[in-house]
Amino acid sequence: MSDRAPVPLLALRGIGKSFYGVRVLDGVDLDVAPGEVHAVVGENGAGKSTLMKIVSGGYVPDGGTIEFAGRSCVFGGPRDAQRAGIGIIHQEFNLLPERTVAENVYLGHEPKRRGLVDRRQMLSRTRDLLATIGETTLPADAVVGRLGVAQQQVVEIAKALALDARLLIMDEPTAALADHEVELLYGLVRRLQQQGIGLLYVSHRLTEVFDLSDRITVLKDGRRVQTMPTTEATAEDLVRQMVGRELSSYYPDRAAPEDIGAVRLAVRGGGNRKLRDIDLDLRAGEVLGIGGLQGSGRSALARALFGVEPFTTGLVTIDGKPTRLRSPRAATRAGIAYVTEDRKGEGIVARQSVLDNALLASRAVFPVRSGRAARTVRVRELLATVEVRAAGDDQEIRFLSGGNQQKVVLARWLALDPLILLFDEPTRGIDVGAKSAIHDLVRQLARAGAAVLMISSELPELLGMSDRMLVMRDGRVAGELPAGSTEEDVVALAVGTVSEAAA
Amino acid sequence: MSLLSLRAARRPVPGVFVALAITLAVGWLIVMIDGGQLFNQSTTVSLLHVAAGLGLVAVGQTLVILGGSLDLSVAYVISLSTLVAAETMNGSDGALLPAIGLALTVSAAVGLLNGLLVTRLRINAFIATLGVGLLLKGYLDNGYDGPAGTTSPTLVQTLGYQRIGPVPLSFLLLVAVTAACWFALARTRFGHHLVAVGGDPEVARLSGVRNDRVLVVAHMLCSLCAGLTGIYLASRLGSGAPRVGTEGLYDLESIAAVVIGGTALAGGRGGVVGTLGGVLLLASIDAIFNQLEVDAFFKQVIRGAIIIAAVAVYARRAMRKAAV
Amino acid sequence: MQLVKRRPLPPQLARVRSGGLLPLLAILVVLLVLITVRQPDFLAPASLMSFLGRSAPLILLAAGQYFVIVSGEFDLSVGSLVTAQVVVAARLIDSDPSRTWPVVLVLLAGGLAVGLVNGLITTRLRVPSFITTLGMFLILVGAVYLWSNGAPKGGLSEEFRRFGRRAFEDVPLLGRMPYALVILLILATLAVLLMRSDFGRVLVAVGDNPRTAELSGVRVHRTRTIAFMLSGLAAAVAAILIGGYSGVSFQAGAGLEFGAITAVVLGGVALGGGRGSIVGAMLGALTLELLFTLMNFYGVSGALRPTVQGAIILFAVAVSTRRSTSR
Amino acid sequence: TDEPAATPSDSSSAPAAGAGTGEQSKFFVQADYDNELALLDAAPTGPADKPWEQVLNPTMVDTATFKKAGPHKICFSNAALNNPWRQVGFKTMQAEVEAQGDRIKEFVHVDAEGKDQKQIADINDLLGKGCDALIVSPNTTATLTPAVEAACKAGLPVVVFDRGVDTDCPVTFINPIGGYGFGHVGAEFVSQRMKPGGKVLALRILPGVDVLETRWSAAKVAFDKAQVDVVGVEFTDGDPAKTKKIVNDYIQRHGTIDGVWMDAGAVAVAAVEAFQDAGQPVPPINGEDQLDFLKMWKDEGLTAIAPTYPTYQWRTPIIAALRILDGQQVSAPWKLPQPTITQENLDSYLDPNMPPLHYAMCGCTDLPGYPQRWK
Ligand SMILES: Nc1ncnc2c1ncn2[C@@H]1O[C@H](COP(=O)(O)OP(=O)(O)OP(=O)(O)O)[C@@H](O)[C@H]1O
Ligand SMILES: Nc1ncnc2c1ncn2[C@@H]1O[C@H](COP(=O)(O)OP(=O)(O)OP(=O)(O)O)[C@@H](O)[C@H]1O
Ligand SMILES: [Mg+2]
Ligand SMILES: [Mg+2]
Repeated sequence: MSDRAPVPLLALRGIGKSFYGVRVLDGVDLDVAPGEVHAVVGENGAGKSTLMKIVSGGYVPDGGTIEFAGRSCVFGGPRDAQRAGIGIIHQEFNLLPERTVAENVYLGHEPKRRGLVDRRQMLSRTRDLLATIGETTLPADAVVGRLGVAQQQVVEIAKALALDARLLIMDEPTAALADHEVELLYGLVRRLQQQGIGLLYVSHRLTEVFDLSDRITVLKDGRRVQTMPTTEATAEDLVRQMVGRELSSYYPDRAAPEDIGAVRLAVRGGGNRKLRDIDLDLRAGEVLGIGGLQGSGRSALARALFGVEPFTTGLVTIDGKPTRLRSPRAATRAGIAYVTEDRKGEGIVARQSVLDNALLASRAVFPVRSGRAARTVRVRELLATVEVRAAGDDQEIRFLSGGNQQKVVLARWLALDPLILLFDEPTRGIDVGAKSAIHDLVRQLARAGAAVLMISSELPELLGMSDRMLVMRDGRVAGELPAGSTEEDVVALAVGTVSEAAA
Repeated sequence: MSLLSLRAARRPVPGVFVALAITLAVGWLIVMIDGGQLFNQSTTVSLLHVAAGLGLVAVGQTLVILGGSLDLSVAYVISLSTLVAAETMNGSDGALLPAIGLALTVSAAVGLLNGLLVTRLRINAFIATLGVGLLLKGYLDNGYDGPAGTTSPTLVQTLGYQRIGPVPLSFLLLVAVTAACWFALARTRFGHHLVAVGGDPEVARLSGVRNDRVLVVAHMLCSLCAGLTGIYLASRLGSGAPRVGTEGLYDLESIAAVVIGGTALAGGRGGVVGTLGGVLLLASIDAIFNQLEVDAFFKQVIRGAIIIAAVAVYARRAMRKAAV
Repeated sequence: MQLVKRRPLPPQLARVRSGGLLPLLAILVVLLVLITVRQPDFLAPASLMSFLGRSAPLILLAAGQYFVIVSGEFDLSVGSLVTAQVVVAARLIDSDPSRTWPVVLVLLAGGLAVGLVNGLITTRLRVPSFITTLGMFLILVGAVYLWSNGAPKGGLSEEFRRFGRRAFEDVPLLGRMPYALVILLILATLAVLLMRSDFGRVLVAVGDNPRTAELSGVRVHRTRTIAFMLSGLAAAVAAILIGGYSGVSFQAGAGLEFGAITAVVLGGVALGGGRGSIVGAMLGALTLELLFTLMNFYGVSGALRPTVQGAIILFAVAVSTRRSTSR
Repeated sequence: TDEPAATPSDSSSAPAAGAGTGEQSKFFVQADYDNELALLDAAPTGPADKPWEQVLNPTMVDTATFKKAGPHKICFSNAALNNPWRQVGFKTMQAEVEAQGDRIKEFVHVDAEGKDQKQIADINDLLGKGCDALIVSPNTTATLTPAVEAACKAGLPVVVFDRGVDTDCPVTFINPIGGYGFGHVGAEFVSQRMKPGGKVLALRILPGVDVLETRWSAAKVAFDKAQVDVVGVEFTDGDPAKTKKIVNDYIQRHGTIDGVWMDAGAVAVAAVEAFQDAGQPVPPINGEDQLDFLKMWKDEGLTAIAPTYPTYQWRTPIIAALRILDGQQVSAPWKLPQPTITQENLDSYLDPNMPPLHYAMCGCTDLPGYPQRWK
């Protein structure tokens, strides 16, 4: 297939979609040529995922036409789109935790031999696919539920590839990936491109967009703002078009040394099944960044501190007092808040309203007999402060985009005025505008005297936000880095090329 | 973390068989102390007959439960099937095959109705099948004052009473049906899709599985199994019996056997082999208590406790496994 | 840079909330109309009051079941609990009026205790509640037969039976006001208030996503256990009313668990938890009772009743589910 | 042996359907009906103070082949123990076994829990246990037939009671006069005592139970003949609450109900209460010999009758089995008398010291452990 095919592979015209009378997509046009990487960017809730789901048959559009490979298509369901040759990597995982990698990868189109599922072929083909992505250590018969987030993301990618699609949609494929896996993905995208496969690529990470794409489409509030060749775009332009305003600088100022107060939370020799010998001091007024590779135990640390899987050894003190954090409730009462990394599974109560979600922790931990109205008013204000975008605060939270859901979760914790905040990937899957709003919020909280621990897989964010960093490896603290360290410093500690002593 | 631990312990012996072995050993001992004999021919035959009746429904029930659904109408389907079979045969061997065919067709039709209600009208399976059960109950109550029809003598002599050594033909039928279902789950697309739908319907849908079709088929298979139970019961009873399904508590007992066998009630995990174990366990407990002449009500208390305990053990194990 | 600006959310839109109950209300009205066409004096205060009074047990059971269902669980043990309670009451009271109140307290405590056990087994031992309560169902039925040797003994005192059988006489406008109805109104109000309280909202959240709830500081186990206890308590009150209404028998609670669950589903509450209102659940129970009465008035043949009932339930549930899952 | 369901299509010979009573049940067998009604007036042979040893119209059969030296092992396959009637009966049977203690070395009881399938397995199981005689109380007539036949083939003396089986093979079949008699007595009483052409409500427990079906079919004949208006035939599942709701709604719908007939006494008290609660006089009604109903009858001065299906029949199979093992002749079938409790003899059956769900016709006062065993 030639590089510039006369007919686009995919042509969307005037796509519209409403949910419960709320217009989410409005007259969107979009073309993808074979062998083209077409990036779609936009704020949280701009409608990117919705558009992708329409193309892949997950939703039926209210209006507009889809033309694929020169023929106009009506997709009744994902199966139709798959048949036509469209694959998708969803923003949220679509895997069965109880089944093996191979069973997941070939779900819906298992290889058959004489009418029966050919197990052996399924395994060997899965192995080949994983090898194509560069993932050679992952057994094809591993049970998906036991894999880490990153490995699951790899499975998700393999699953999309297994379709032999002519158009592949990637909705934030790197959100859960560490840098070296992102590299692998880059290679993969390029290879697919060479094979003449069209790619729709959604990401909030502008670097990736610039590195990979041929053209960029910006969505805002369900409308297409612009489509331009990547070579003609600049980051500033994109951000302005997405957000509708300028963002001056990416990260707020760090804390001045005098702003940093006493040790608020201290751990000595903390350990449990996943962690060993954790020593940690978290001071009032600082943002302590936690870096490390996937599976290095960062989340395990936050969960231990929040009492989800508590430390079984060692000592935790809060404001100098020995404290036992045996449950999330105990941690909450001790003034700790935890924004989890798995938003869908652990962050939101999907079918309850925005308001109920924001009030959840207050109600559970500090129920009040009187003053409920005042509490509600306060939480409404907080929701407004974090700029939640919803049809109303009685809208079910599952209808909000990922970023807005995250803001509601934040508001839930802010309502408790916590002294210690644990953020686990707080900006995962969140657009630039909201991201810097959250960065500002985090910094403001620190300035107001809170002690903040922030886990991030995005090195620029980690370096930009932290007053100090701990890098983890294999369930231990591999070393500490001061503000102003470089990405290389972090990676070196994380992969273990420098010893702790040398760091 | 070693890569090995990522692998599923591939099809381990379901815990229910361990429980079964222990139950039989302990039961055998107690019965012997009591002066009886647990494994004499007639007791074994009775045990296997009880297991065959419950097992056929329970295997079908496993399929719908694996798919995240449930069938509370099986008891009525069983009764209906005995009647359809026995009335069509009407005591003659000539109508044997048409009668079996008709009984199975009617059963499958009920399954189709269940499946359509659950998938098309999106009625929760609990309510949908309860409702269909009521529909059938009304039909049976209204149309039948008592047993009707006569099962063909050949069927009575073969499926009903024929055995090879101590093993009744009907138990072999159960083993065959179980094997077929096991095969279907492990080696057909339908099986893979069914487990997927039970595990997470949205994931299945987005992966291109036709959830509705899969669930409808599962419901039809479940009803077919219930219909088969009905035919077997007709062969045992010699006629159609409008209350045999409900009196046998086949609805709740089949579900109990399924979960004792290690299938998750929420769907997506488990299998028919475990169910077979669950059925044998329940039947063995029955047989042991029968030998000891334990009061039926006391037996019921024990049965309740065992169901809870068995599932608690599974939960404990699953928890420990997750913790590794 | 000033990102922290206040932008209040749009005001609440009234659409979402009431939508769930509309189909049910429509069905309720249709049933009422059908009944009054056939039996115009059904709506007269006296007969309406007595109808509501005798419906009180199922409505209370539906409310109790609602707590459990909305928290993501099931309670199949309520019917057998009602039977057990009635039989126990008769044996303990043994027709001695002075034992009435102590026994009432024993029953309430017993209901709570059974709920507690259900809750603990479900939450601590992680047994799916369908199984826990199915097991409890078998245990209770077996135990009560065992304990009473297969035939209820003793008898209920007139004082005990009053709750379910008698009424406040000469109430202005209404005429008679059954005690059962008064008890229902009080408890229903309390239940509605409970669901509006912090506990109620948290309970729904637990049913929706227990992981999130746990990580927000909710004591999920305890909350669910309390739901089971509320269901047990409801069963105890229902047992007192049913025992009062119709006396001792092993059939007292037969099938009530399915009745209660059906009522809750009719009321637009999702099995699996996290969605639906308690008012809906109670109206669902009322609908079910109206349906039975309708069949009495229309003289639907006794044997055909289950068919009519099944068809109407399927229809009603289909209608209400259809409304809430548009895609 | 009588064969209750042997000729299912005999309904054409039944009287024409009357108002409100619907089609005649296919269980209705005219010959049996006539036979039973005749038996109601027949004089029994046997000791007058032991109705459980009496026989109506005896036809003796020879049992010499079963003669065997004692003491014996007697096995009993029971349909269920799931209602007070069966409970009282079974206790009576156990007491009888105790009374015959020197002749019975072992009594094995297996409860089928109301499941045909289990009872078939139970009977098969008992065959391997060296029983000297087998007593069967079948759960369902037609469906237990093959299993009972198999037991006969094994050479055991088989005694069937309560419900029958469709085969002649058991040595004898013991039961009281039966369902037609019961249904007829109640229905005749109700239709005679109420105003002519009045409204009758028929309350039934469950559809599809043969004993209950025959009761209703006989009542239907009586009601059709008396030309009363049967306004409803409702199933109560034996649930008193449901009964009260049904009766209540019928009272409201029809203004008055002039008579109540029921196929079993379990919910008689609830039906009476429904009239009381509605502030209406209790119409003529029939119940059974359960003490709660008898007590209410006396206390409230009801116009009532209680046909019975006596629980003393549970004694007879033991007696019969022992006689058979002695080689004595027994009657086959063994029809027991079926007394009716009326206003006249009410007091002699009403023992206020027994529990409310006890059956007056237990014939157990002379047995070991009375009254404690039945309390
Ligand atoms: N479901 C699981 N079962 C077994 N081990 C797990 C599971 N999830 C994580 N682990 C292991 O626990 C340790 C800590 O994982 P944790 O999730 O805390 O790491 P992380 O650095 O936060 O990575 P991620 O960013 O993927 O969450 C790692 O060894 C990881 O492989
Ligand atoms: N199933 C749904 N029902 C109702 N509203 C929905 C549904 N799915 C999405 N929405 C709404 O549609 C809008 C667009 O959501 P979408 O997920 O497409 O955004 P997005 O651009 O992918 O955002 P993000 O970057 O946060 O993933 C949001 O306002 C969201 O609330
Ligand atoms: Mg998105
Ligand atoms: Mg993590």
